[in-house]
Amino acid sequence: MFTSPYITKPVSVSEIMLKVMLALLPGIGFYVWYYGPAILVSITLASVTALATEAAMLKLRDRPVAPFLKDNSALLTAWLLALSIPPLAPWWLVVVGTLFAISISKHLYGGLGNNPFNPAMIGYAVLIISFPVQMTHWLTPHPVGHPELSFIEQLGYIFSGVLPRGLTLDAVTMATPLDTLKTQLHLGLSVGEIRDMPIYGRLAGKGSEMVATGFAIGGLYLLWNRIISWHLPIVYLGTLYATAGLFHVIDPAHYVTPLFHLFSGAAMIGAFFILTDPVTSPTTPRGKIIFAAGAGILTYLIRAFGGFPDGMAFATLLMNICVPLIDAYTQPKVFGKKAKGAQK
Amino acid sequence: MTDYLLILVGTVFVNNIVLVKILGLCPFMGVSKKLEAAFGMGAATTFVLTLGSGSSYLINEYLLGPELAYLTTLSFIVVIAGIVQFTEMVIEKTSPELYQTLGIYLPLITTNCAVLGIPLLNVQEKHDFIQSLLFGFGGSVGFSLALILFAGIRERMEGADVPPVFKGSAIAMVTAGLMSLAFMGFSGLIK
Amino acid sequence: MRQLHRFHGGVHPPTNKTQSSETPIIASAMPSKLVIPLHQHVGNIARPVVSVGEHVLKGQVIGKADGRLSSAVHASTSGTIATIGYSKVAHPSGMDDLCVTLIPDGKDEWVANLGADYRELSHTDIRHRLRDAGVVGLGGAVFPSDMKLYGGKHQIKTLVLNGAECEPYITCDDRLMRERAAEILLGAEMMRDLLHAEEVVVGIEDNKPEALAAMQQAIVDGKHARMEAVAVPTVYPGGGAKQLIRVLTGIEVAAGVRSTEMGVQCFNVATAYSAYRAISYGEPMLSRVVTVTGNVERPQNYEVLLGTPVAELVAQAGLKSGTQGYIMGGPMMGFLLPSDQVGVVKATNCIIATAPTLFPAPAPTMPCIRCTRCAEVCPAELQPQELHWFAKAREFGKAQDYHLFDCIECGACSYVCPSNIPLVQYYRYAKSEIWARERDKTAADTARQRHEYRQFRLEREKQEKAEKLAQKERAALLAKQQADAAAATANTDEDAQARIQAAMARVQAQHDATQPRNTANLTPEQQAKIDEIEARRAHIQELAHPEADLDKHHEPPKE
Amino acid sequence: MLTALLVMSILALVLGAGLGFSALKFKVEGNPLVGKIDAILPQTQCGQCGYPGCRPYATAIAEGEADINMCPPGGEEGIQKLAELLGVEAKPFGAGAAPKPKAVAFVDENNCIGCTLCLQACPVDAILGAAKQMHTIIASECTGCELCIAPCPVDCISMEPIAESVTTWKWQYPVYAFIPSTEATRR
Repeated sequence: MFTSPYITKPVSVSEIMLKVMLALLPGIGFYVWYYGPAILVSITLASVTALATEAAMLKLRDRPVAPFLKDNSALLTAWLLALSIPPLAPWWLVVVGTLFAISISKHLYGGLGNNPFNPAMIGYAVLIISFPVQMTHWLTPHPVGHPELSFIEQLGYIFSGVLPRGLTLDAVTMATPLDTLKTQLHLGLSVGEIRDMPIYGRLAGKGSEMVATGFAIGGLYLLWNRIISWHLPIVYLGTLYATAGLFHVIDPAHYVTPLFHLFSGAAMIGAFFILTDPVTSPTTPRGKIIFAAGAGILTYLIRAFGGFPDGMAFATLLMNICVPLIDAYTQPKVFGKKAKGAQK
Repeated sequence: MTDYLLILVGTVFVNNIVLVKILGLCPFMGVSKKLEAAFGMGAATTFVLTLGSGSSYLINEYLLGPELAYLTTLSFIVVIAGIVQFTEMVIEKTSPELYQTLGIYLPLITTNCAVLGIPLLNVQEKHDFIQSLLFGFGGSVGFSLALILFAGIRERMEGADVPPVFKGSAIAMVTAGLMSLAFMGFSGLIK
Repeated sequence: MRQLHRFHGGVHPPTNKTQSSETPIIASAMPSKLVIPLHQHVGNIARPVVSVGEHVLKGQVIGKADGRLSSAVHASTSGTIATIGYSKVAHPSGMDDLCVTLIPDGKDEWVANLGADYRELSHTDIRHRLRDAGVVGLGGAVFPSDMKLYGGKHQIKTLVLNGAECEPYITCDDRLMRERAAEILLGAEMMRDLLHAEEVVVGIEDNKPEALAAMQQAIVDGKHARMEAVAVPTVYPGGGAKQLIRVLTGIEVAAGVRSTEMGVQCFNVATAYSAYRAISYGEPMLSRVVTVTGNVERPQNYEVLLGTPVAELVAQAGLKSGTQGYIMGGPMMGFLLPSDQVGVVKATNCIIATAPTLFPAPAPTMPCIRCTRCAEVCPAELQPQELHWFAKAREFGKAQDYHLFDCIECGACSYVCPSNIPLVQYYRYAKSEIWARERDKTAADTARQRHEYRQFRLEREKQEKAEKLAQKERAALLAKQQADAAAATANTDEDAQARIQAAMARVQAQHDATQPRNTANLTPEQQAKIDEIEARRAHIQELAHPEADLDKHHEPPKE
Repeated sequence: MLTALLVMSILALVLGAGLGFSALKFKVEGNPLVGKIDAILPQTQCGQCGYPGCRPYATAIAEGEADINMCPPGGEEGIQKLAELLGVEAKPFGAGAAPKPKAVAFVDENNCIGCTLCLQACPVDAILGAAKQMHTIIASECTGCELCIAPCPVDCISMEPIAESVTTWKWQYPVYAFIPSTEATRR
């Protein structure tokens, strides 16, 4: 016998996840346009691994497999992870990352809805710490004008590690715009000199700035459909902008423009797709603001002063740790108990 | 001034005593089931560690000197044990519940490797008195921070559908590992 | 125009009201039997005052209000009492409760009843009459109205009449306001008088323009001063008392606070109507308007005698095939009736015949993903996802910290949940567990108190005994000293001993003579039996106090 | 060597003095924990724990003499709460100490001989009666401790389980489709 209410609004978890994945499509489209179809291979690899791991873990945990495979959450994790690692990464890198993300950081905690850490970001962090070299070989976007790889050649490299005759890895890949910026600053160049390098476009890195724009478009779609609340992306981007702006104003020769930060690395995809994972973010409005602001500041600190080129993943994970406490201490006042001196 | 600030930030975040240096895991695992206990333990450890690193500096500098350096470990343990005993009495008097919840972990602060580790590191790094105090305070704040955040997550996980074999300490260890992973993000921030 | 406020959240489920709202209320046919539960209200169950086989008249009291918080129950028509016993009632537990079954004689013969002009009655008298007439809140809470019509030391500014009726499907208040607006307002006047309230505001959701117009017209026609009917936005649960008060007055009545403390009181429009009928015509609560809708041919509002079996009621509306059960109340907060034989009670505002086509089985439940859609719609501004998390883990203390008891169980959270979690059921479960625990706690506290008092009493008795003994000893000592002094002159010790023995023998003889012992002339079997019992007693004593020495507290104070 | 000894002795002396002083200053009188434990115990005063009543058991727990799993009327719930208060692991009941459904004593008045033995046994004075008079249980005060059963010479006292009624009925724990029911109920 089921109990009231007997009517429900026709929404489902899998529908929500599906819409989020749809919103990733513009970004992925730009990705393919600028970097070739290699990313689709990673996405497919990650998706297959994620579904297989999810099914295996559900079986082991004695939970029904079908409804959870259909909820699309594993697929979304896979997509986000694939989008945050280099598209030309060897196949096993994708598989290991996804495997770790789904099995350890999701299912050991009880699967959907129970994981305290963002699985995709755990996968990313594990990979960047364990395989730093493979994680720095990013494809050069075609506007930069290096020799391009065909789809078959990309596939060949992903699965066998073999490049076409006469090409070295360095010829077709490069460090990310953020990474280059950091290295060059260390070498004593000023921001202005670095920005004149051919890999940079109007806002940030050539190609990558457009991918970020794609993700932003998808994010606006999510906001418009109220799949995500405005607090997280807006506050995150705002804080990142403000922090970067502050340093830029103090010393423009050493600190790039805030817009550069917004359109580089994982800032956009993070703001709209990673921080907004409802399971691992706070639930209260005030909590969301604290969470996003913290993530924004941490992202900037790690980017500008830390040991890693991008801070988005670690900022997310560090703020994930704080979520239970943020939630506990930002409980909003309930109906009738807002006025000062109201009875308990 | 910046030097002091860097020591503080460095010990709290970048070189977090638990999550980066992996010291003091025993109370980290033991007293993190409840948030209140974690706060209590954090406060007790902070008190002991700050006082301990201060006094151990004084002992090392004025009582022992270079010729009696082989006595550092011994004398530090004695001093820390004394402070822990004192803390224990105060807590038993002021908060019996906390005393009960902390249980064996309260006297065990004496053998908490973080508590001994920090004064020894102070000697090693040749910190002066203020630096020693700050290092001790920062380290213990870092310890408390990690402990409290960890307790928050563990309290939340009470309701999670964790597989039976992973319930309790197992999943706590996994969580500690993932937290440590996240704290690696701070690496390189301050040398 | 009145300044309206808004409350947080709310949902817009399909209303499904037009099916039943466009036809007038008709009287339900006389059923073959009436099953009248004696517990139709909040408070103590009414005490039955009739006997099986007795003939009762319409309006005759069959259950008397028991205690301060209780309400009377009446025979809905004339007839014979068939049974007084336990049978299924309209309660989500599906359990049995005390009911009176009445077989109508068809004459519908009234008991002598006295109407009166309320202005000529004292307030206490009115309240007594309401209580004896069994008037309770008809919005669903069934709280005895007499208790609510007492402002006490609080100054009541606004009397809110609730005509919002926000639940889907239900239209009984809508029809009542369209057809009997004048009497509702007269009831409201009486209530205003009892509460010394300044103004009366009737809140009606703006999806019921006809009812609103009827009420506004009646206010003008009846020349009611400081009374207005106001359209409030249609949003579920805008008809919740707290929500409606908030919308109309801006006052938020927190959980556990009486609205009178904030200067407001709220009644359902149907309650005002019934209260008016009870005083002016002396008619106790015998019937109410019930919406019969859902999987029926002719959805319709009926004036139904309390106790009418649900099956007989829905049959009149033309039950369609495929009906699987009946929801009492609306689809958001109602519950499935355990049987179609339960009687209509004072809380029954609506009966919905369910069918899979109307109410498909819910999709499988998924885990909570903390999307906070529930928090966005919660009218009590709670964090339903946290409450669910704690209730699921049975962490009741935490659930209470997160204001579990502020939850009004409106179901808006479950309605929007993408994971289809039966959130409200979790809250109800947690609440009933906490209540049970509280009962246990109270019982434990009483037991502790009684035990401690007993200990104290035993201790005191022991002391008293010891004191008496000491006194006796002192007296004996004194006597002995005197005797010794006397003995010096004449008697010896042996002499005294002999005299005492003689006295004892004398007493024994006397005793035997006057009181022949019943064990004097026993047959051998009897003697054997007594011995056996004695042996068993001794054994039991031993068992009961195995550690008599250690266990001083349980030692009876006889030694 | 001598300096080392000297230094350590000075240290020991100073610390010893300080601790001795604070031991006097922060002396704890009584054990405030007893009251807290007693508040958790169900107050049936049944003695099933082996102690004469709830408070003695609470004292024993506070002093570390008794285990927390010896109170069947408190149920699993009680053990959980004690474990939480004391910061120890909850443990299952020992053999033969399983909790029973709640019950009240009932005197069969046809057989009662009015011996008052049960009155003396009742820890909460919940039995009404006098010598050679019929006894009866005040059901609302009865804790269901069963202590009155043994003393009765005519075995006229029995335990009646308390049935659930509409007013004491509890909502069920929702059944999750994806968690096997065996796991959902266990905790």
